[in-house]
Amino acid sequence: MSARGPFRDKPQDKVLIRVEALALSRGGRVLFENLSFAAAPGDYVEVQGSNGSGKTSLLRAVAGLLRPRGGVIAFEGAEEPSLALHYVGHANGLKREASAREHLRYWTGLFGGSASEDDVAQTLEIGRVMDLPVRVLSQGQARRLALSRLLIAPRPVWLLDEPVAALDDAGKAAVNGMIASHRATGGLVIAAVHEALGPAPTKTLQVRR
Amino acid sequence: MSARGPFRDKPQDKVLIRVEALALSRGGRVLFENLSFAAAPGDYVEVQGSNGSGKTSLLRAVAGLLRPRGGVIAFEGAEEPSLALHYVGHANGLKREASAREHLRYWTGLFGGSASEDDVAQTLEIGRVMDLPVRVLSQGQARRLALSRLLIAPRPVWLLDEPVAALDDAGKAAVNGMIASHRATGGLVIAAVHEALGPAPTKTLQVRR
Amino acid sequence: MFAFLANPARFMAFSAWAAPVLFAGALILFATGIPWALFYSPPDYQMGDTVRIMYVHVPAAWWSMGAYAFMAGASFVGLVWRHVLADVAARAAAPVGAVFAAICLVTGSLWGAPTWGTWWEWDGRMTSMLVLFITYLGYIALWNSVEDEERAARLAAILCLVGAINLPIVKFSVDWWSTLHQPASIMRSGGAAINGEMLGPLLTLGGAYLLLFGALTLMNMRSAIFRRRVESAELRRAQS
Amino acid sequence: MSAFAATFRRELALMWAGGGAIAPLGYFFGATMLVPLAMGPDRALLETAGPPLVWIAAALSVLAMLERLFQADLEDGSLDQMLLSPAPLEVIASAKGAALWVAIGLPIALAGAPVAIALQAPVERVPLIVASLALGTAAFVGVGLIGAALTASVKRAGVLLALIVLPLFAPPIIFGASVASGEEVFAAFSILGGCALAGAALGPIAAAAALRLQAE
Amino acid sequence: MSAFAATFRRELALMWAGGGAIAPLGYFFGATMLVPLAMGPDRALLETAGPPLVWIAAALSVLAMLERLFQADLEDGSLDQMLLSPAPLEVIASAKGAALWVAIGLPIALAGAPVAIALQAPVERVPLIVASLALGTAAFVGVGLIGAALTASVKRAGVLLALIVLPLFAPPIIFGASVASGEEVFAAFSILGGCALAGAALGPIAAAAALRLQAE
Ligand code: HEM
Ligand SMILES: Nc1ncnc2c1ncn2[C@@H]1O[C@H](COP(=O)(O)OP(=O)(O)OP(=O)(O)O)[C@@H](O)[C@H]1O
Ligand SMILES: Nc1ncnc2c1ncn2[C@@H]1O[C@H](COP(=O)(O)OP(=O)(O)OP(=O)(O)O)[C@@H](O)[C@H]1O
Ligand SMILES: [Mg+2]
Ligand SMILES: [Mg+2]
Repeated sequence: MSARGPFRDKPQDKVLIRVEALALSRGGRVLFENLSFAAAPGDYVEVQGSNGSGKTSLLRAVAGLLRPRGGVIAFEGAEEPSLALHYVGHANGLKREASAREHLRYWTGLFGGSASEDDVAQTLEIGRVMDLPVRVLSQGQARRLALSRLLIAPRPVWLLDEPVAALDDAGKAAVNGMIASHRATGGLVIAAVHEALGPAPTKTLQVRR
Repeated sequence: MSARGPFRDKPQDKVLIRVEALALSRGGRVLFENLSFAAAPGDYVEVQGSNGSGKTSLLRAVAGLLRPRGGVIAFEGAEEPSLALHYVGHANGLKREASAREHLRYWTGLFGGSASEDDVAQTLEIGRVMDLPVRVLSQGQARRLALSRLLIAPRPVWLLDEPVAALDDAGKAAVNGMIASHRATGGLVIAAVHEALGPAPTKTLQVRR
Repeated sequence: MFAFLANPARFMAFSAWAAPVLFAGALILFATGIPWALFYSPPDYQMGDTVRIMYVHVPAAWWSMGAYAFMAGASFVGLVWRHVLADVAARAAAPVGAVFAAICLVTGSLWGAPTWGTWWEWDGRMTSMLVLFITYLGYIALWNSVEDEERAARLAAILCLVGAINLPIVKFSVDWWSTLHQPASIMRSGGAAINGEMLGPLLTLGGAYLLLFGALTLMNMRSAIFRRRVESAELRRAQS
Repeated sequence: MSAFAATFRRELALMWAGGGAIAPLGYFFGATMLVPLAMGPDRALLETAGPPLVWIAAALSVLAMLERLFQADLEDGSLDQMLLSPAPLEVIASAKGAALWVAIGLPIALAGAPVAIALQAPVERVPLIVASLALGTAAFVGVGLIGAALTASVKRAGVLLALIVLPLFAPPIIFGASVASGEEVFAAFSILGGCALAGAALGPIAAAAALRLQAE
Repeated sequence: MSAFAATFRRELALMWAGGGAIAPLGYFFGATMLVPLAMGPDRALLETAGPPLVWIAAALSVLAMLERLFQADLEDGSLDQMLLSPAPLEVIASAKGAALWVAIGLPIALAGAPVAIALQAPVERVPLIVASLALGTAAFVGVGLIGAALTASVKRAGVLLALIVLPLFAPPIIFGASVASGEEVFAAFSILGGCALAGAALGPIAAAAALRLQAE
């Protein structure tokens, strides 16, 4: 992967996340209460916990996709809140019938990016399958395509839910490289993982029921 | 997990798999040619390879879901070929609106099993979510549910595609336990993995383009 | 004959001269049939000169059904004996049959305007012919929308066989519903019941359509086989 | 529990998951409701045009359920499991067909009664309409299984499906409508029965043959 | 490329993936073909009942596309991305609506010409029918967006969708049918235009509001 990621085109906002006394519930059942943490530019926060403990729910709450039961989630320093974050969840957000290239092009429009498709494809080594429909991609190829969203448009905060699921060693290295260069430019990464990704986390959150 | 899995009710066939000069292609592109191996009862075969190399395709071909381009795949010793194998692929084969319990009940009918739902749920520690629809399950919970198919009805051959994807440590241990007791009763496991599961493989297949 | 042609190489050699010969035959029959029908056959005592549409309409009707029956046969062979050439033949015949069906519908409709005073009526025969036309479209669309050719061939063959149920309905619709359309007057038990002077050009043109159908189908098959060869050559090149 | 029973039960549960047995009827009632709106309240017109339109609505209601019948199974991996089941795929396909008929054919047949009355059909003809709808929807389901299986792997299958299936819906509709309007009831009924039988017998076989080709 | 253009382009490509612009027409042609099959060849009947039925077929064709419009996005995670886009969700929803109209409304309006003729509409009224169908399908799409967004997270949404949407389809159908049968054409046309405008303006706003509630 190129050391200078395509997201480096504009200098990005420095965003600080502050979570206070967060309580989440799903279907009426409380997942956890009173979770507080803060993350600053350059931080890498790892969220750990057993299956069903609420890692995904936490990330979705931070992304604003899940309404918390209580507490505060604040993005400080984001000039334009709608440009603050990228979220790559368990679901890849891909359409079976569209090609990888069509996805990149769509995201470029949707997120207002200016990165070159081919740079992005090269970083994640999906150049060879760019014109195949997602339906025929292998699991790992599809995951790489979903991750390529991160490079399409610059966003200070990356929320990653098991980013390296289904990736081979080269894929894991590529993701680690992306995280490293993102942090180097003042980006902030929160990732939910079952196995430590590689970079030493600045902070580890244990989600426990 | 219980040492005596629910699949132990009937003594199972001893099946031997012989693959000779197998060639697979997808969309007109040859994935690999001339792959040969044999696996005997008690064996654990690990399939390795980078993303898109053809691990999934290999498992699907062995399962009879993908027609090979050439070569032989033979199950020897299977009295009833339709009772020879279980396949757990990347796709979990779950319906969003049905509950975990409904899935187990359906598979019991579909595969002709006699295992008790609660034993199975206990082995994979999904008892607490048995009556929730799959839609609300966490990623790991859904994967556990898919894996519970293995215990519903006895089958000598298990074909597992990244079985522990999305599982926490307890889940991985449960899967390893299931594999161990399956092998102990003469079962045969072929698993595609990115990271070694735990048990020392009797054989490792490298799928390489 | 089928066994002989089953070998694609032999088929290519055979069709290389058969297609032009059939085509030439069709031209000759058209060249005799059309003037005969237009100038030397009598007008109908009821319909006058509009009866001449018949020489276009009826052969098109016959061979749109004939083409479908051929496709159904080829599909059966393809499904049961897994014969690639049969799949190719079925696919190649479809557009020709579809065009014949369209010709039958359009000329029937043109003919209907002066004789029945309507462009279209939902009588049994017209409806079942329309159904046949739509079945053709569905068949072609299915072929085109499945990428893997082998799979497309089998799926289309299943559809073709299921759709064949419609053929007897088209054929016997006039007997089952006695409505506007003519009952069969030529192909029926008890011999033809049509003026001999009309029968001559009609049969000539029927033969012309048949030869044309054969020629076009063979040509379609040849181009499909060529395309496959090119594709597999490209594949081999890409992989070496 | 047999594979047939298990599949039947699960499919029925999934189809009813939306809102109980009321649900499939919504489409049917909705579609028939449009008729007087579009045609105006002219009683004589409704009287002749109404009953046949019940049939169109029934055909379209079944059609609306077909697109995802097997496509969803293919996408989420359930189809693989069906193919690996020791039960013949024909049995599984017919269980899905049976569930579809119970979930939508049967309610439509029953709903046919009030709808036919609302559309001014003579009361004494209502039981006949109900019975013929039950047979006709069975034929639709049989044919529909084939179409759904053929198009399971096709993108945006809906329209190809309509192209394939609607021509084959034609015979039950024609004869069903002739029952509804009281012409040659006996002959029409026996043909309808034949269509239903043929659909129920051939549908699962052809559908299974097509489905076996869809996994890869 | 703006978010509107990107979404429009992608949606159109996905909707046409099946078989080009011909595809959406199959359903429409199929549905209208059923009409005379069911009603029999009675010319006078078709002449009065036919043109309104074109409208019913158009409404049902749009309806058939709605069920998975947002549901698929919810299931595969695309909806999350739309919610996180800097572009307002209203813009994205209206791009989806525009694509839907181009993919299906426009072809239906054009196909309305031959269909109206087949159903015995007088030839001189055909351009009017085409224009009114173009407006009417725009109204359907606008309303449909709302229904599709409201039911995105509902299992087997299709029928609930029909219940929500079809009553709202009523005004365009009523006035569209009156254009088709040549009554009070001018008044009907302006009301149709109003429906289309209201649908195009309100549909995306209401749909966006509903969609924001669907993620969790
Ligand atoms: C679009 C409307 C029409 C359609 C779809 C249609 C269809 C057909 C078909 C399928 C046949 C072949 C019958 C067979 O060989 O069994 C046929 C034959 C024939 N049609 Fe038509 N037809 C149409 C309109 C008309 C009209 C308007 C006339 C004349 C008034 C007409 C006169 C005939 C005649 C004379 C035959 C030959 C019957 C025979 O000898 O078998 N058709 N038509
Ligand atoms: N509607 C609901 N009713 C009851 N429980 C629910 C509902 N929705 C979600 N849950 C539960 O909430 C938890 C959600 O967990 P979440 O998806 O956040 O877990 P996770 O930590 O990401 O797990 P995994 O490691 O498996 O991905 C699960 O235990 C799930 O069963
Ligand atoms: N129709 C097609 N046309 C071209 N290539 C195809 C087609 N279908 C599949 N492929 C390719 O074949 C390969 C299939 O790989 P498969 O899913 O077996 O990989 P895998 O080893 O399981 O990978 P992963 O680790 O990512 O799961 C991929 O590279 C995919 O892009
Ligand atoms: Mg999770
Ligand atoms: Mg794989």
